[in-house]
Amino acid sequence: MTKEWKPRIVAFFCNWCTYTAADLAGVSRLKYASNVRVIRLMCSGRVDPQFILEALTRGADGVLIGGCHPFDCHYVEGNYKMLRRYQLLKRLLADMGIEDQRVRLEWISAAEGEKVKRVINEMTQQIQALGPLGFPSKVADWDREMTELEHHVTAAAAGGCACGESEMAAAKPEVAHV
Amino acid sequence: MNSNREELRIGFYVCHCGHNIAATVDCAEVARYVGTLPHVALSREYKYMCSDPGQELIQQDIREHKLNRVVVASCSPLLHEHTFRGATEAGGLNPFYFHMVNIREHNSWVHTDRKEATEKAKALAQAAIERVAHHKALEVKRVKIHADVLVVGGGIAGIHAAMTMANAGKKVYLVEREPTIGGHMAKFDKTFPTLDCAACILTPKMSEVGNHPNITLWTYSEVTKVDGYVGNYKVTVKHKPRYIVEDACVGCMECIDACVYKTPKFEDEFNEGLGKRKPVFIPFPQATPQVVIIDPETCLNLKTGKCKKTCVEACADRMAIDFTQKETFDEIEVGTMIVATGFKTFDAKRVPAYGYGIYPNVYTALEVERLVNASGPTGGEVITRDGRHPKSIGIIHCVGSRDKKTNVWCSRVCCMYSMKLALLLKEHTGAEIYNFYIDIRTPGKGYEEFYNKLLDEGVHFIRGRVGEVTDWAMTPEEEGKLTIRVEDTLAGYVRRIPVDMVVLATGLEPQQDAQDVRRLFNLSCGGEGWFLERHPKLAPVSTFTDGIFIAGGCQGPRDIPDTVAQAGAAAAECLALIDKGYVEQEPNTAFVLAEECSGCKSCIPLCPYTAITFDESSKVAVINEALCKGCGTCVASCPSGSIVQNLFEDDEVFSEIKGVLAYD
Amino acid sequence: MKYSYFPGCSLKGLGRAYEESLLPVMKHLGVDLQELDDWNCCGATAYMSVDEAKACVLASRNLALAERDGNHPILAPCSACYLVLNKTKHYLHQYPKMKATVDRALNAVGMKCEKDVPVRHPLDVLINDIGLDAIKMKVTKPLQGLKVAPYYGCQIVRPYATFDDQANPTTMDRLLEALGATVIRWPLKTKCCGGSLTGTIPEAGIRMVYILLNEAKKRGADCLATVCPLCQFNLDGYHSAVRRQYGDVLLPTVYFSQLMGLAFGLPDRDLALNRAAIPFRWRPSSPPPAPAQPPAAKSVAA
Amino acid sequence: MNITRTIKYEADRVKGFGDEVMKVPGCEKLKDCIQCGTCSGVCPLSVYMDYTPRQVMELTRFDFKKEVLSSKTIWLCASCYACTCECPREIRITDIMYELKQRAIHEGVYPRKFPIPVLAQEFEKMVTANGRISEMPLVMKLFMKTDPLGAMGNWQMGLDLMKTGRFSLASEKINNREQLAKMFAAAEEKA
Amino acid sequence: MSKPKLGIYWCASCGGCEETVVDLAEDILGVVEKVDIVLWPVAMDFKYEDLRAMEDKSIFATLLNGAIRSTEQEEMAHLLRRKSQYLIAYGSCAVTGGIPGLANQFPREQILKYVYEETPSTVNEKKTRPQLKFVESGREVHLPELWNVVRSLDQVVDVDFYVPGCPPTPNITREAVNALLSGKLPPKGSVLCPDKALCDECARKDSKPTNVAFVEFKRPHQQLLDPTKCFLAQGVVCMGPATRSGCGAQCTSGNMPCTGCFGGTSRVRDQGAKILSSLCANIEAKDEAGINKALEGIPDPVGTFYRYGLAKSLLRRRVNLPA
Repeated sequence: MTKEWKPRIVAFFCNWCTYTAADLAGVSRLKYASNVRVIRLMCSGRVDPQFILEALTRGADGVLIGGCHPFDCHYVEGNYKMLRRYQLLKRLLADMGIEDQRVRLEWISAAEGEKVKRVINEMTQQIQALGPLGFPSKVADWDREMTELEHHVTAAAAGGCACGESEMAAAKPEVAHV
Repeated sequence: MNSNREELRIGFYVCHCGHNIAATVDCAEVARYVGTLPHVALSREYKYMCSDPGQELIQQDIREHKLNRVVVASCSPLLHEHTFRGATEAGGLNPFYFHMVNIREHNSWVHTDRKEATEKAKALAQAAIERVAHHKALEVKRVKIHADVLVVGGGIAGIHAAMTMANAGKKVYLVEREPTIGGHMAKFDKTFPTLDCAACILTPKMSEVGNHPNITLWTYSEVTKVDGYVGNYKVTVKHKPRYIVEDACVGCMECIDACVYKTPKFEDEFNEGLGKRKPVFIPFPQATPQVVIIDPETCLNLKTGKCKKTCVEACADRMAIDFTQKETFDEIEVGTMIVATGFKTFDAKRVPAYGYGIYPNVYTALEVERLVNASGPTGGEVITRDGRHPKSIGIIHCVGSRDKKTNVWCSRVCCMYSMKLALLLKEHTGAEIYNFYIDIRTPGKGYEEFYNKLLDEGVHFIRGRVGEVTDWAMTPEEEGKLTIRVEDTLAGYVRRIPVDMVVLATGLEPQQDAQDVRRLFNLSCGGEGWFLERHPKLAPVSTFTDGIFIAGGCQGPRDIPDTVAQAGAAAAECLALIDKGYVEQEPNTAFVLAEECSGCKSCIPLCPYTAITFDESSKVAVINEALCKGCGTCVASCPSGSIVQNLFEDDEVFSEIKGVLAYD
Repeated sequence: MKYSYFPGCSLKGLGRAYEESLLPVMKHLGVDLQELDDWNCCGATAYMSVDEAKACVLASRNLALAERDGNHPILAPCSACYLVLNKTKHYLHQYPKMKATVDRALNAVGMKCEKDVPVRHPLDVLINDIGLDAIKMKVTKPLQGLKVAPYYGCQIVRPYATFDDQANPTTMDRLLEALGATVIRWPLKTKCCGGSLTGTIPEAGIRMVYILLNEAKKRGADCLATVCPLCQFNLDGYHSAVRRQYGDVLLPTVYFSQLMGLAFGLPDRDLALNRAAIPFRWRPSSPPPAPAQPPAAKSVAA
Repeated sequence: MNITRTIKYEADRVKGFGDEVMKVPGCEKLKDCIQCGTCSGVCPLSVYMDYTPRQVMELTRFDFKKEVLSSKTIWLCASCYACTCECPREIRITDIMYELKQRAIHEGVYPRKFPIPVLAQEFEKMVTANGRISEMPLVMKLFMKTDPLGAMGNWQMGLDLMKTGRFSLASEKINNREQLAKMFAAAEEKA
Repeated sequence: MSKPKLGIYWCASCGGCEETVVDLAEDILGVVEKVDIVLWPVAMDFKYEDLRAMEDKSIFATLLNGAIRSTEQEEMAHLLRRKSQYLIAYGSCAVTGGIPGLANQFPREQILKYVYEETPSTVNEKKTRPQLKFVESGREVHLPELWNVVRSLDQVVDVDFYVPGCPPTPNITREAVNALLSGKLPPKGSVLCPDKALCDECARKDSKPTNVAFVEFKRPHQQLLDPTKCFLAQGVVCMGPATRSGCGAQCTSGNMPCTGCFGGTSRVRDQGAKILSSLCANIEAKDEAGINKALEGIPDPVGTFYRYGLAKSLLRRRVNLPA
């Protein structure tokens, strides 16, 4: 990477509390890290775990979900649904080797512009310390182990020669199953 | 949907918002970058997109450049999405082919590094470009509005709002939890700056409310449940037992005279505890409704069951007293509501340095209102708790205001009411009056003139926040007095000033149960606990819940003229909705793909509005669009991806994710 | 209950009567006090005016010592020590730079300060850990008839303490009432005694001493009860200076621990009552009603 | 008649002084001061001050370094923390006073022969060397440096202390003075 | 006219898919009548050289089952892609990585070590591991290398159609073959299966109430299962709502909950995330402690929700494993 790495965080903010709080932070001219890119949804209940995984695999180093405080959901209890998903998703992500701090759920009410600032700065710092998650280039790294065989099949077919698999295997660096 | 097949032609506009955005974001660079993205037919920057020429620009481009999607990067969609959808529609496109990017509140205003802010703006813009490609043409939904209105809170705000709407011919329910309407204003002696007698201007309005054919007045009642949505709210109101049949009571008060307690013995709430009342009482002579009430906490019969019930005898064949009364409930349907639940005054005990509750001659302002009131506990004679006629009085401003340890805000009314009380106390006692203030705030019509009048009258003003009020004497003239220690900041000296009476200008606070009320009506609160308006400037009486408006002290400290103006504004908002007859709703509702639904029923219990039902004939889930409020929880939870939310389709969100991450 | 006892310099010098009475009283209550080994000056007031960072280093050495020796709460009877140790903890929490400096200093000698050892005042421990009921049980000679003006001074309630109210502390009031004394209500219980000004700018310091003595006396107090060695020294030691400037306001000032000792029936010599310039001659007069004997069965069970 | 100029020109300010003070831990909130005077109102020593605490706050904020550092006010502060507790803007006035005292000592601008700064410095020296304070030797030193005759005036008190067994000229020291010296040295190193 | 040529090949799989072809029973005769099976190592003798010698695209269709996790499998995938007009990912392993895909949670070394050294039944004192190359009496023998990553077929080569299932049922196999032969094919990349979730064809569907809220999750062995009632209504995790139908709901008919082998519908990008979302949203508790109590019944979310689909899921593999 030529560019200096900076954490990229995708945030899903509910329209009524957290998005409004982020607006308030703006109106109050609070200053915070520019690493978070906000996607507005109507409710934290709309946050499909697929969105979180998609964001991570497309290159986000962290995902922040913002919803209304308990009891305060504009849609009565969408925030609880998210909280429930989040509890299991956290475990699933841990099993997949993704650090706890990368996916964060926060309750931020429309009045808590300060909290938007605090959470974003805190999370940016934490992820800065963790380093890049590495998607999507990670997948390319994984796939690098099989870049040569395809070429070999093509070459063999083109040459019309019936070269044995021994040569093919030899084309790969000889790594014993130690 | 055929639009998906025609060639995409996206128009992109980045707004400078004067310097608001352009100072931090390189708008030209954003426009240049977006111009290089696929399907972007044109990309422009402009000084003020929300201005008429800005909107005109969009319309013209749609026509001339055959745009079929529009993206504007400017301020928060909560502010101007509506504006630009309008412009898109005026240009001949479906308004929902528009998408908005927030690069002001979420970017230029919160970042300082121009490079970073510009990059973020590009990423957000790219996300919108990706997203808008998936947008569909949508129809705005119309919902009919029930013409009845509920007003919660019977202070001056609620009274004025109810009257306004009732006079416009609407049926109004006015719910007040105290036994009488009138609120704080009913306790005041005079009103600033005109010194109108509060009772003289308020009580006629109160009785008008009580008698208005269009107003159903429910006192001693509380709203316990709110269901439904704008235009169609279902509200449950609880009536607490007052042990009096309201329709039968004529307010003759013979029962009060007849009570077994010969003399008033219990603290009188209306007089701030300065007077006494009996267990059966009427809060004050002009109470509305003119109906007595029995307090179960002090009534001998209700407490012990052992009482001669002389009150019942006195009431005789009117039979208005009913000790068997229980809570009752009413369920009503209304289209709109005004929440005007008011404020409470700061508890002066929280500032122990001023000695309230320790020294008897320290008073709160509200107590003094009653003390100088001709119908108050002393008949208007200013006589202190220890029986003195004060010769010198100190009024301390900002008690529980502008103080990070208590409340940070300025309570707005205290300067003026302190000066009013100073004048009234001077009139009543001839005492030397000292006002101790941090800043005198008189921003109102005739307010500064009132301040001048006080200076002319010889009321003293000392600029300094009082350090402490104590009863120990340093000098002979301090003996037996309360001494105020303060820096006269203008003179630059610390002074000790002995007085006979101290008045604390307590600030205004949200009601104790503001949080419960907020939840009940699905309102938002600021950090301080005041109800949050939708926009501080452009929607000051609207809330984030459509059809519910706020007025008066529940939204923040304000004086009577402002409260009445706000109540009028809230009433006008309700009337506008009612007379329009319908509301347009954001078409962000969800629908089930009937062909794809497997009928697993997972979504059905998730809907808080029971908008999802299971259709037994087709064995699939069905969403009632009228009930759906568009949260999208069912969409996120449908395990087979068979529910779609308009405006927030999976593909729209996925493309937004892709977009924000496409730009490094 | 075990505590690291941090006497501070004053309790070994001018304020030794405080230590000499506090230790037997605490022992009588079954409190295990272990003096912090090789403690140093807390870094108090005057030091803070010269070099704040070094003051924090001094304080944190004491915190580190306590942490090393079992991490028991520190009992700091001197108001200044109590404040400075708490203030340092506060700074270490709030200011990473300060923490780094302190850590550097501690690292250099192989010590650590990270367990957040509590710093507590005897009043806090007496009221909240031991409890008034346990104290009342020990009272054999109630201080019936003694009118005491409780004087807290400034630094134990302000600004870091949490065990009592800043504006109107009541822990000592409650303690004295439990001992049977009559507590004088007065508005000066947290007013400054003049601190070190009595020595450096006597005009200012003596005035403050006078105000306190005079007001307590006016309200009928037989003595002042204090919790701080400097307060005791000022209020006790400057009577002649006060007399010269304002006239006679003779009033003894004793440590609360001395009053506790009297109420517990400890011998005078254990309470260092002879160490005051203005002697405190009052003694509990009538022997108390004999404490009710607990039923035999119960005592066996106990 | 002896008159002095009281107007302040911009040149009288030492620009940056206020900002520097406000960067010190504990002094940040000075920015929020609204000049209400609560600090002066509760200060028991404001009786004797040349500038009230409120004025010191304002002078500091506006860079009037000379006026502040040479004021008597900062030395009259007895650290009772009443102002800090009562300030409606949560300004830690006592800590600001400490900071100003430190600066005055470092710049050597405190009033000469004013005993408090001398006491503070003697105190520091003794603690740095011994790890503890010995009150009597400290007081003796103080009097020698500031008011040798004043010591005489206090003979009565000396006698009292003697009688009550509280007078001692012994020097209190901690055992591990080396350790303490090492700590001070390490603290002074740049991070 | 010669009959179209059909190939059947297996990579990392258990052999169950081959079994399905056999399970066509007498129907296999119909198939054999219409096609020439030119490649089927399980049933017929076969040499690499024969395959290599074939003309490109000379095989009409190849049903390839099994995931790709070794050099040999990868090579064969490329070769078969080259030789076939239609390459069909056949069975869960080829479609989404299948059970072998679960290996993507562990580093290769850990797998090898366990398999060759640590399984309770292994006796291997010298800790011998298979070598990529060894010489035995003058002959050099090569073995395939195990890749770090387990992959679905389409992560290695272009795939025309998908027939999911662990294994695919004879029914959908027959229909897939018929579709191929009749030329009535959906767009390339389609899954040759219904696009509704399993509940649609599950006999227990009607027994599910509309107000299920989970207090706890149970695993099938933890209780006696009511043979008629919806598993979810019994608190048992069933992947049915998030899994394509087409199997005839055989598992649920056999009183076992669906484990998701057919994968998610076309509208879903990550089957595991979706069932997680649905199950969790319907938990009754509202506080973290209560929620986590209920979730105790799902001790292994990855194994539960991605039993067949980990390799093809959004994350694909434990992120901190070596490349």
